[in-house]
Amino acid sequence: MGERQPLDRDGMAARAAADIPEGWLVNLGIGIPTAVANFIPAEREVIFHAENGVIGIGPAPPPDRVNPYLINAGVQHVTLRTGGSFVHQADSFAIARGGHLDLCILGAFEVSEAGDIANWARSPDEPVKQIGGGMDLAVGAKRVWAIMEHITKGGAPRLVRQCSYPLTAKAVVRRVYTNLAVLDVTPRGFVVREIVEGVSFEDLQARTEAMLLRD
Amino acid sequence: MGERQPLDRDGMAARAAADIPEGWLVNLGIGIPTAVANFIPAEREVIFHAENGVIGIGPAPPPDRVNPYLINAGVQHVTLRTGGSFVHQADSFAIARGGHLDLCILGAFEVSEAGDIANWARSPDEPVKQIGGGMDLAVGAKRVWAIMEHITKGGAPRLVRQCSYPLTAKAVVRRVYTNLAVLDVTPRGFVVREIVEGVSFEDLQARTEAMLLRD
Amino acid sequence: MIDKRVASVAEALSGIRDGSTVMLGGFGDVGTPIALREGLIEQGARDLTLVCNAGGRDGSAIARLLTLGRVRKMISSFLRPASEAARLHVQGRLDVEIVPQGTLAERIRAAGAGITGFYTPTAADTIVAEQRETREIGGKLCLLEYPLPGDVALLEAWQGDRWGNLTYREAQRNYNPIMAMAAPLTIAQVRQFVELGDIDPGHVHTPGVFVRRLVHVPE
Amino acid sequence: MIDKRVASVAEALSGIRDGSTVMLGGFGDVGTPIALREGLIEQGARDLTLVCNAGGRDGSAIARLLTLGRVRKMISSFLRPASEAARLHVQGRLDVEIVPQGTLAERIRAAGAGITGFYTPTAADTIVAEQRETREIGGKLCLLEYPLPGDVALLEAWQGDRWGNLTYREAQRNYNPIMAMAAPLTIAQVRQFVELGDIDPGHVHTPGVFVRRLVHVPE
Repeated sequence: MGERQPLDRDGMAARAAADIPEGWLVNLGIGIPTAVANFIPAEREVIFHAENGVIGIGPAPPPDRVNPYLINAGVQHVTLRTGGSFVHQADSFAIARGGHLDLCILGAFEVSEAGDIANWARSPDEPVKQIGGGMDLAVGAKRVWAIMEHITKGGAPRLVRQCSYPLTAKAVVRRVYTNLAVLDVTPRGFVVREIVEGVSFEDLQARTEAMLLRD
Repeated sequence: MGERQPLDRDGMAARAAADIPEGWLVNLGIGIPTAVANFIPAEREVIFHAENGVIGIGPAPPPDRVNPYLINAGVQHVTLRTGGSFVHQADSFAIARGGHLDLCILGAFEVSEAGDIANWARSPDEPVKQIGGGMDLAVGAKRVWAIMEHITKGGAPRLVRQCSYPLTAKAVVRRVYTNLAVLDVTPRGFVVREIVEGVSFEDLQARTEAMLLRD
Repeated sequence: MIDKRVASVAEALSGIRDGSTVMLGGFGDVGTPIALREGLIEQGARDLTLVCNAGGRDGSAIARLLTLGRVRKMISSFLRPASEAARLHVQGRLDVEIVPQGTLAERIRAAGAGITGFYTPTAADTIVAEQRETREIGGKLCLLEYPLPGDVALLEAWQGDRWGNLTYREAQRNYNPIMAMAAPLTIAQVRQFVELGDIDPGHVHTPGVFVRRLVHVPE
Repeated sequence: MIDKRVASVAEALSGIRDGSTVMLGGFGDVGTPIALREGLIEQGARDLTLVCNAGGRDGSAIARLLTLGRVRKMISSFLRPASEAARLHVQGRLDVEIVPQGTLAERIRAAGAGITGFYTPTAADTIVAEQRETREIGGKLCLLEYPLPGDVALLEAWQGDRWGNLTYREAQRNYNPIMAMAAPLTIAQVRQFVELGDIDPGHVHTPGVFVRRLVHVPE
C-alpha cells in the first residue's frame, strides 16, 4: 500500500503512541513528540509531564474554554486530567533528572548508533543558544525515544555513526521512530524492528549512514 | 538586689526574648532556648521555625486541645499562629542553611572567643552521636545566639579561648546570654554588654577563661 | 486504569528483599508509618539498612527489628543513648551512620532529584568532616556529600487517591515528600482513600508519580 | 504587626540598585510579574543582570529594558534567535549565559537552600561542559554547578496575605517559589490580597518568610 508510506508527522506520532502502556509518566518534547498525546486513547491513563511543572496534561481545550494559567512547556494552552497536579520548576526537573520519567520522547537532528542525540543546535558556533530543558530530560528519563524524519530535506542521513551536530546527551536513546522505520539502539547498533510497507531493508540501509541490523 | 542574681533558666530566656524584634524568623534549640518563646508578648509578631517543617509556632496548647499532628522539633505539642505554614524537611533545612533565619538560639556546652560553639558532644569518642540539626542551624542562620550557664556545675568556665568539646560550628556565635551576663562576640573577643546586679566585672572575669572586654 | 491502592499492609510490603535500604518517614510520632513499620517485622526481610530521622525508642517497631537482628545499618541524625540502636552499636552489632539532620534531608532530596553530589558548609569545620573531601567555596569551607537513595520508602499521609496523590496534615509532611521521591518502591499508608479529583490539583503535596502503592490505615 | 503589603508598584520596587541581579519569575506569560517588570523600566536601575527562563519576546518589558541599554547580562535557558536579546548579543552588546533549564532551576534552588555547589549529569557530555570541572560519580560523568543567587526576585502569585504567604494558580508556580528563596529582596505582585489566615496553612505554596513586599495587581 504505497500510499501509506512514508509516514507523515501524525503517522509517526501515532506509531510511537501505540507503544506507550498505561501508567507511564511521559514527557513529550516540542514538535512531533507533542502530537503523540493525541493518539493515546482517553481510557488509557498515561500521565504527561511538562517542564513548567504540570503533571497530568490532558488535551487542548476548546478555544472558548482556555485557562490562561495552564500551559505546557511549548507555551500552548492545555487542560489538566483529573488526578493531575502542579509542582515548581526545581521539583519538575527533579522529576526529569531524578529518573522518574518512564519515557521522554524528543525530536532530533541526529541519533548515533551509540544512542547519542543531537537536537538543539546545528553548529557549536551558533551565537544564540537554545538549550532549554532537553539536556536534563535526555540524561534523566528511564528511556528516551527519538522521533524524526529518516533523512534531512537535503537527503542527508540522520541515523549516523557519530553525531556531527553538538550533542544533547550521550548514549541515552533507546528507540527511534522515523517516517520509514522503528529502530532500537542496542549494544551492537541500530536494530530494525519494523519498516513501513513498500520499503525494503536495503532501501532503508541506503538512507542510513550507520550499519543496520536485522531484527 | 541580690535575690535577682544569678538568673534562673526563665530569667535567661526572658532576657534573650527582650532583644528579639518583631518580624524576625527565629529557630529555638531545645532546652532553655525553647522557653524564649514564652517571653515574647503575643502582640509582637515573631515567627518561630522548627526543623520538622513548622513555620509560625504558637504557644503550647491546653491538654484538652492537643493536635496530635502538630509538634515542634523537640517533639512537644504546639499550636500554629494564624499565618503559619508547613514545609517538608528539605525545605525546612533550606530555610536553616540558606540564610533565611534571622536568628537561631542554641544551648551550648562551650563558646569560644572566636564564636566557635560546642553543643552536641562532650567527647569526640562518644560512641553514640546525637548531632541532630544543630550544625545546619549554626552555619546557616544570619545570627546565632547561645544561652547557657556561665560556668559548669563543677565550676569550670564555658566561655573559653578554644573549645575543648567537639565543635558544632566555627565562628558563628554573635552573642551569649548566661545567668550572669550578656556578651557579644567581636573580632577582639568577648565584650561584656550587661552584668546582673551584684556581680562585678572582675567577678565575671574570674568565672571566665577567655579575656573579657568592657563595653 | 491506574490503581495503586492495595488491600492490606502485607500486600503493600510484598517483595521487599533482604539487603534493602528502607526509608522510614516521620519525625517523632508524626507522619510515621506505624502500620507499615509493624508490617515489616512480619514481612521478614533482613539485612536491612534503615534511613530515618532518629534511632527509634524502645518498644517501637524499629527497636523490635533491631532486637530481631534484622537491621545491618542505621542512617539517622541522632540516636538516643538509651535506645536499642545505641546498645547494639556499642556492642558492635549494628553499623551506624549519623548525619546532620539538614544534610540527611538534602541527601535524600538529592537522590530523588538526580543530583549526584553537593557541597554544604554544614559540619565542614567539625569531626564529621574528618578524612573526608572538603573544598573552600566563596571563602567558606564546604563538605562534599553524596545522595542517599532507598530501595523502598515507607510513608504516612493523610489522603491518597488511586493515582497515588497524597496530602499531609500539619507537621505530618517532614521527611515523607522527599523520601517518596528517593526510592523506586514508595509505599504510603493513608488515613483516607479519596476519589481521584477529590484533592485539588493545587493542594497535592506528593504527586502520585512518586508513589507505587497505598494502603488504607484508618486512625 | 508584620505587614509586607505596599501600595504601589513604585513602592514595591524602591531601592533596587544599579548592578543588581534581578530574578524574573514566569514561564511563557504564566506566573510572569508583568507589572513589576514594566515598573522596572520606570524605576531606573541599570547595569542589571536578569535571570529568567527565556530571552523575552519583542515588545516585552525585558526587550524594552534591553533596548534601553539597562541590562548587562542575561542568564536564561534559551534565547529566541529573532529577539532583542539575541540581536544585542550578536552585536557584542549583551553578555549571555545559557544554562540548561533544569540546571538553571537547580542553581536557583541551591542559592535559596544554602547549597554551595552540586554535581549533575546534565550537559556533562556536551559543549556546555567545555573548559569546566567535571567528575565521574557512580560511573556517570557529572558537571560541577554553582548556586545562582539574586539581589532581587520579582514574582507573580495568586493570593497573598500581610505576612507574605503566597499561593499560585495552576502552572503559575514554575520559577516563582524557588526564586522567592534565592534573593534577599523578594517582591510579589498578587492578584488578590487576603486576610491573614484565609490561606489554609497546608496550602501555602511560598511561606511569607521568603517574601519582603507584596503589591496588589488585579487581573
